[in-house]
Amino acid sequence: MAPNAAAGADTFPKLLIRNAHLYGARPAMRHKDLGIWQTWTWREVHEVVRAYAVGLHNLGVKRGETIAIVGGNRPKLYWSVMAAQVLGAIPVPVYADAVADELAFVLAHADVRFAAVEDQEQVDKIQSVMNRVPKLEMMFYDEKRGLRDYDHSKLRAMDDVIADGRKALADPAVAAWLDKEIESAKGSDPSIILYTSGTTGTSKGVVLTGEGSINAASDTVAFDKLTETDVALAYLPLAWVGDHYLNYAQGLVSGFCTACPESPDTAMADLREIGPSFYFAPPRTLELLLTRVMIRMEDAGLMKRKLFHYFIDVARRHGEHILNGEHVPLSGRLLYAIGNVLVYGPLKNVLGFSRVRVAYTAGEAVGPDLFSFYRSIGLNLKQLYGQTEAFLYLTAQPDGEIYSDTVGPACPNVDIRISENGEVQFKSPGMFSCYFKDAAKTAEVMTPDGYVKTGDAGFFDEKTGHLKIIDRTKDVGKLNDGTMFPPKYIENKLKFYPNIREAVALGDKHDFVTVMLNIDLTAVGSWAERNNVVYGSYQELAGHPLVYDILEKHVAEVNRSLAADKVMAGAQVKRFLILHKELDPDDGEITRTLKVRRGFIADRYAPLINALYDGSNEADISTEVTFEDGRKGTISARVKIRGMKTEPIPAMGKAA
Amino acid sequence: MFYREAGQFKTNYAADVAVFPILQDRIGLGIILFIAAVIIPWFGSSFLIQAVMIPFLIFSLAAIGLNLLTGYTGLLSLGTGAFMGVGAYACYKLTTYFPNVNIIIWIAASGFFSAAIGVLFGLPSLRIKGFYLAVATLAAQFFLSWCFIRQPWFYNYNVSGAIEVPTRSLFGVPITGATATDTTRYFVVLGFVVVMTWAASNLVHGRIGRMWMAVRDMDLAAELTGIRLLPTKLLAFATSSFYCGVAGALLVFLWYGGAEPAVFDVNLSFFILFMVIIGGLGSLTGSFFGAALIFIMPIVLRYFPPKLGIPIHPATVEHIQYMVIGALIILFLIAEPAGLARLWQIGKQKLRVWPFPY
Amino acid sequence: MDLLYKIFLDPFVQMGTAPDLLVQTLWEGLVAGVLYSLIALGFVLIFKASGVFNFAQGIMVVFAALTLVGLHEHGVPAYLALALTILVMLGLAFAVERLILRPLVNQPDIILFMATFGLTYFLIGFGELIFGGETKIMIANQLGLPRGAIDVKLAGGFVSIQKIDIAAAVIASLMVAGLAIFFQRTRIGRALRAVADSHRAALSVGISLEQIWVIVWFAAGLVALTTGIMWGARSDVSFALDVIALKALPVLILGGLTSIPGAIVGGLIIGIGEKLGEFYWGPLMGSGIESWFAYVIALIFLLFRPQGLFGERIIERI
Amino acid sequence: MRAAGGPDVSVGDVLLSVEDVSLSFGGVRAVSGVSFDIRKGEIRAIIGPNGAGKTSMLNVINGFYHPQKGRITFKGETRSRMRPHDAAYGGIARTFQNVALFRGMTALDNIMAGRTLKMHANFFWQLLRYGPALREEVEHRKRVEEIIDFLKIQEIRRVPVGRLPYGLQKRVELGRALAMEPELLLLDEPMAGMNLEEKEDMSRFVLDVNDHYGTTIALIEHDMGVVMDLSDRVVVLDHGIKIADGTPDEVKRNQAVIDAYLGVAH
Repeated sequence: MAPNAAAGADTFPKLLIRNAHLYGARPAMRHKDLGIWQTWTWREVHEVVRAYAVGLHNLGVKRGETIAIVGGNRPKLYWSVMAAQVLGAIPVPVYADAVADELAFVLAHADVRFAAVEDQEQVDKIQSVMNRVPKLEMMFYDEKRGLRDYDHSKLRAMDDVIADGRKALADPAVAAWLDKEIESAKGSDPSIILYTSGTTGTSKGVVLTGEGSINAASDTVAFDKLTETDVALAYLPLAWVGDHYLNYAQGLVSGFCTACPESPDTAMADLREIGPSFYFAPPRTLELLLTRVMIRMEDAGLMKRKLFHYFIDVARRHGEHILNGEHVPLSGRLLYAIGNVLVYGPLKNVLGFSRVRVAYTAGEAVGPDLFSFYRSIGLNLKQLYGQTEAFLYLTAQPDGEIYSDTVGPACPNVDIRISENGEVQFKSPGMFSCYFKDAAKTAEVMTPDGYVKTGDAGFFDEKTGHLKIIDRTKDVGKLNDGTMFPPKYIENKLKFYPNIREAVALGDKHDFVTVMLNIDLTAVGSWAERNNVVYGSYQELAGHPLVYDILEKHVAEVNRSLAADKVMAGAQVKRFLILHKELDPDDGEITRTLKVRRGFIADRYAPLINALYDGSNEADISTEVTFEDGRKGTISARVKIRGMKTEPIPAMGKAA
Repeated sequence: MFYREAGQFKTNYAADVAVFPILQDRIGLGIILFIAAVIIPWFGSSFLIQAVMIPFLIFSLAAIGLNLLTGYTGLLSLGTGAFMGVGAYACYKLTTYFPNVNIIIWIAASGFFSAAIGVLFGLPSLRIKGFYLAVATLAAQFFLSWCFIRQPWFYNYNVSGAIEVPTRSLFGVPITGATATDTTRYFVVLGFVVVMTWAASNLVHGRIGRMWMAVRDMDLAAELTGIRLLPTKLLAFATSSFYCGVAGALLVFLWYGGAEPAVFDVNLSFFILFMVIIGGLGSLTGSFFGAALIFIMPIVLRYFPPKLGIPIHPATVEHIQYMVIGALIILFLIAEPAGLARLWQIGKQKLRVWPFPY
Repeated sequence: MDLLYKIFLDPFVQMGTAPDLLVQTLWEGLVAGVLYSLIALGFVLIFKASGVFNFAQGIMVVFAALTLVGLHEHGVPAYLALALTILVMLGLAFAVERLILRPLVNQPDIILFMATFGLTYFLIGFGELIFGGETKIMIANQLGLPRGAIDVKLAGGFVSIQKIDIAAAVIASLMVAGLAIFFQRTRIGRALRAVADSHRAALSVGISLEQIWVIVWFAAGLVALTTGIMWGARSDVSFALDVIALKALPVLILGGLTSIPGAIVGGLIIGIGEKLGEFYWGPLMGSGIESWFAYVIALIFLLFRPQGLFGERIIERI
Repeated sequence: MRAAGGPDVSVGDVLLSVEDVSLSFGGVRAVSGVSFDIRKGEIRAIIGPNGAGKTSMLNVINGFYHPQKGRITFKGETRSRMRPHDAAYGGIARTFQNVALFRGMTALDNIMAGRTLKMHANFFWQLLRYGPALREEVEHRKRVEEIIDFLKIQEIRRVPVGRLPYGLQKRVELGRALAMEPELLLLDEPMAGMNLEEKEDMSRFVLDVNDHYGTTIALIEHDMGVVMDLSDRVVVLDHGIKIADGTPDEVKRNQAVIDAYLGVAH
C-alpha cells in the first residue's frame, strides 16, 4: 500500500477522491457527539466536502486566498480545511484557545476574508476584534447554539453552506466544473499556512505545499506501515503542525480513520473508548499522564500498590528488552508475562493504549525515565524530531532502535547536516516554501545552498548514528568559568519528578546555575492532603517549608546525576526557589505548546533572578496576571530561596 | 483486570442502549450460561441438580418477580408467597381440567392468573403507600392462604388437603411427576428462568423500567412528567405476580412434586423478601445472589458440620439458620444496604479500573 | 337469595335470639382486642420516638414469655425469673440500639423496617436455641394470676368469663394509664414526645437520641412481656404465637401509626370485629376467616382513610 | 430588560390564562382572586415575597391543586379538574424548587423518563426489546442526547443523579422537563441556592430554551436582578393577591411592589 500511497495525487483533494474510490466504505472520520461515535466513511466525507466546497465557492471563496479555521478538533473544521483546498484556497488554522489579540494578529496578517469557526465563543471573539481584521467578510459556524439572534449578514451555518452546495451540485455542469478545479490544482501551490507558536517574538506563517506535505507524509506512512485500518485520535490543537501532519496528512495518505473527541475535557475518556492504533503525545502529556497514574496508585490499597510497584520494576528490568526483541532470560519473560496480565495490560487498557501499535512523542526532549516507563509496559513509543518548517518530522526512531537520548536517524529522503557552530540544518520533502508575507525572515533561516536552519544544537551520536538534540542553539550558554550550560537539559531532569511541573534554569553568563521551579498542584496537593498540610492557594502551598524540603531532595538528586557526567558536572544547581504562581500561556510566560519563553521570564522575574545571585534568602515579587475572562490583575509574594550543596566534580577520565 | 474496554466504542444508539454493552460482560454471561446449560447437567450430581440448582433457580425467579415490584417500583409486598400459590394452584386446576394441553403452556399460563390476582390486590396501592401497602399485601397473603387451606375446590377435594403433581410429558419425555428425571426438570426450569430473566431485563432497561423507577423515586414528579401512577403500579403488580406465579407453579410441579397449602404461607413471602433485600433492591443479578445466599447457606449449614465430624442436631441447625439469616440481614443492611448486587458492582468497577483504585 | 339471606340477615337474627352468645363473643373479642392493643402499643411507642416500624414487636412478646418460662424451667423462682426477664428486655433494648439503630441512623425507613425483620428472625432462632422449640406452659399460677371462670347469667344463658381475662384487661388498662402518666408528667416522657415531633428539639432538651431509643425499646419490651404473660396464660408459649404479631398490623393501620389511643381503639375494633366475623359469618365460608378478616377490615378502612383513625392527615407538599 | 431580538412578545397569542383563581387549604388562603395570562413565546415571571402564593399558583396551573374558585384556560380550553399527568399530556412541564429528580436513576435515564409520554411501543415489544420498542428507544435517545448536548451535561450522562452537585441536578431536571417538549415550561425558583456563576449559566439556559425551542416559560424567582434580566413580563403576588402586572420596568416603578416586596426583602 504505502509505496504507491500517494501515487498520482499531489494535492489533498486528489487524495480524498482516491480514498473515496479505494476505501469508500471504510470510516474516515469519527466524532463523539450526542453520546455515540458518529461516523463518516471516505465516500461520505468526499461527498460532504465537495458540497461544502461548492457552497463556499458560491459565497465567494476563490483560489489562492486564505480562509481561517478557528476551533477544536471537529469533523466540520477538518472538512473546512479540505473544502478550502478543493477550491485552491489556503486554510489558516488558528488555535482555538488563542486570546483575541493573537487571533486578530493571525487573521489580519493572513489577510483572511473568510473564517470557519466552531461556535458562538469563537464568533464572539472574532467580532470583538473585527476592527483589526477589516478584510474579514464572513464567518461560517459549526455549532448553531446561541447564534440564532446574531446578525446573519456576515454569518452562515456550515450546515447551510453545505446544503446550498449540495443543491448546486445537482447540476452536472457544477460537478464537472468542480472536478476540473480539483484536477487543475498544482502540487506546488500553497496547501496550508501554519502559524508557528513563536518561541520568540510574534508568530510566523509557515507556507506548506500540497506536494511537499503529501510526499513527507507518504514517507512516514511507509516508515510506520500505517494503513487504512489504523485509527488515530485527533486531540491536539488543529492549528499545530503535529495535528495537520499526523492526522490530516497521514490520514489522507494512508486512509486511516481520524477520531475527534467529544470535547477537550473528555479526550482521555474518548481515547480509551476509541482505542487508537496510532498515537502521538507530546512529552508534556505523557508526563501528566504518568503523574496521574502514580497519584492514583498512591490511593490504592497496600497490596495492590506493592504488586504494582513490583511489576513496574520487573518491566523496568525486562520490558524494553522484550519490546526491542533482545535476549531476555526465561524467568524475566515469565515474570513479564504475569505482569502483563496483572498490571501492564490493564494499565494500558485504562489509559486507552491497548491497541496502540505505533506511538510517537516529540516537541521537546523527553525524560529518559519517562520514556522508558512507557516502553517498558509495552507501548511502542518512539521519538521523532522536527519542526513546523519541515512539516514536523526530520528524524524518527525505527522500530528496534530506540534510545531515550536520541531522536533517531534522518527519515527517508531527509538530508540533515550539522553546521560548524553545531546547528542542525536540513533539506526535506516536506520543507516549507516560505514564511507568509515575510521574505526577510524566510531568507534568515535558509542557507544559501538551500538548507533550513533549525536553530537547534545537536550532533550525530557516533555509536548509533542517531541525532542527539541538546538544546536551542541560542539557549545553550556558558557559565562565567566557561562550563557549558544547556538549560533545557537541566530543566528536563528536574521536570521528571512528578512534583515539579515546570523548571526554568538560569546560569548563562553567571557564576553558577540556579533554577526557578513550579510545583505540580495535583501531585503536591495530593501529598499535602495525605500529610495534613493545610493550604489555601497555590501560592501558599508553593511557599510551604515542607514543600521546599521535598523539592530540595529532588534538586540534590539532579545534582548527583549531573555530577556523574563530566561535561555537565560544572552545571550543578547551587540555589533554587519555587515560584509563587504557575507559568501560564495566558500571561505569555510559556507558549501554547508549553515551551518556556526565557527572555520574557528573565524580564518579568528580574527581582527573583537578582536575588538568586546576590545571596539573599528571599525576595519580593509582584506580577501581572491575566484571568480566564481576560481581566488583568496583580499578585505579589515574598519568595524564599534555598541554597544547595553540590557534588564534587569527578576526576577527568573517570566518567563515561 | 479482565476488562479490556479500550477500543470498544459505539457508533449507534442501538449498540449503546444494549443491555450488556461491554464485550467482557457478554463473554462472562456466555460462560455462565454454558456452565448452567452444559457443565452442570453433564457433570452435576443428582443432589446438586435436584436439591440445589432447581430450587435455587425457582427462588431466583420469584425474587426477580418481587424485585420488579419492591426494588424497581418501590412497592413493598409481603404477599409473594400467596401469589406464588395462586400460580401453583392455577396450574394444578388447569392441568386437571385440560390434561391434554402441554404442561409447559399451563405453567406459563398460570402466571396470568397470578397476575390478575396481583392486580386486584394492587388496587389499593394508588391510595396507600409504604408500610400501609405492605399490610395490604399481607391481607392478600392471609386471605389466599386461607383459600388454599379451607376451600377444597382448590385441591380437588383431596382428603389430604395437599396437591399431587400428575405425570406429564413433552415429546414423550416425562417432565413432571415421579418419573421425570432431575436433569429434564432442571432443563425446563432453566429454560423458564433464562427466558423470563431476559424478558425482565428488557423491561427494566426500557421505558417501562424507567416508569417504575420514576414512581419509586419520586411519584409526584413522575406524575408531572406524564406517568399515570395507577396503571404503572398495577402493571408492576401484574408483572411481578406473573413471575411469582410461574415460580410457584415451577416450585410445585418441578421441585416438590406436590404441595401442602402451608408451603405458600407468609414465611415464604418473608423468605423471598430476604432474598431481594440481601441480593439488592432494584437489581436482577442481585436476585440470583440473594436466592443463592438465603437458599444455599442453610444447605451448607446442614451438610457441612456433619461432614467435618461435628455432630449437630437438625433442630439446632434450623435454629442457627434462623439466627444466621436474621443476623445476616441486619449485617447487610448496615454494611451495604444496596445488597450483594452493589458489592458485585463495586467489584466489577474495581476490575474495570484495575490497577487503579477508582 | 339464600346466600344473601345468610350474609345479611341470618347473623343478626342469631345475635338477637341468643344475646348470651353475642355477649360471650363480644367479651372474647374484647380480650383479644386488648392484647392486640398492647402489641400495637409497643409498635407505636417505637415508631413515635424513632420512626422505626418495628416488625419484631410481636416476636418480642414471644421472646419475653419464652424467657420467663424458660428461666423458671431451669429452676429460677417465678418472681426472680420475672425480674431477670425484665433485665433481659433491657439488655435487648441496649443491644438493639447499639447493634441496629445506631449503625443504621439516617437510613431510609424501609431499611430500618427490614432490619427489624432480621431482628425477628434472629430472636426466633436465638430463643429456640436457648430454650428449645417445644411448646411451653405459662407460669401464670406461680405469678399469682387468677384462674378459673366466672359465669354470668344472661338472657336465659351463660356468659363465661375467665378470671385471667379480667386480669389481662385490668393490667392492660393500668399499663396504658401508667404510660400516659409517664408521657405527660415525667421529664423523659416529655422528651420522648419532643422526639416524636423533631429530633433536634429533643436534643435541645438535653437527652441524647441514643438514650431515648433505649428507653422506648425497653418500654416496648415491658409491654411485650406483659402481653406475653397474658397471652401465654390463655394459650401456650411457643413461636407459633408470632402470628399474633402479624395481627397487630391491621390494628396499627386502623389506629394510625403514631397514635396511642388509636392503637387501643383499633385493637378493640379488630378484636371484636374478628370474633364476630368468625362466629357469625365464618361458617359460611368454611371457617378460619379469623386469619384474614382483620386485614380485610383494615384494608377497606384504608381505602377511605389512608392515614388511619387517629393518624394525622398527610398533605403532600412539593 | 431582555436583549432585543426575537418576536415582539406583546402581540403573542394568549397561551394560558388564569381567571379569578382562589385556593385555600383548610381555611388558609393561598391565592385569592388572581388573574393573569401567559402569552405564547414569552418569559413570564411570577414574583413576590415568601408566602405570596407563587408555588401554589404553579401547582394550580399544572393540576396538582384544584382551585376552589376561578378557571384556567390553556390553549383555548377551559378546564375544571385536571390531574397532573393531564397537564403533562397537554404540554405543561415543570421543575421544582427542591429538585425532584428520580434519585436512583442516571441523568440520562431521568431525561429519558421525560420522554415517556411520547413513547408508545407496547408491553410485549418491550419484553422483547426489539422492533418498535428498540426503534423507539433509539429514536428518543437521540432526542435526549440533543438535550444533553444543549445543557452541556455530556460528562455526567451515566452518573446517578443523587451523586451530582446541586447545580447540575437542577440542570438535569431542566433537561427532563425539556424532554417533554412542553409548550409551557414552569420553573419554580430555577436559580435557588446557586452561586453567581451557576446563576448566570442557568439564566443563559433559560434564555436559550426560550430562544432555541421557542418554549413559553413561566418562572418563579427570588433574585430580582435575574427576574428583571430574563423576563418579558412580571406578575407580582403578595399574600395571595396580585398587586402588579407588567413589564419589568413598569413593575419596578410600581409603588405597591416597592412597598410589598423590595422594601421588605432588601
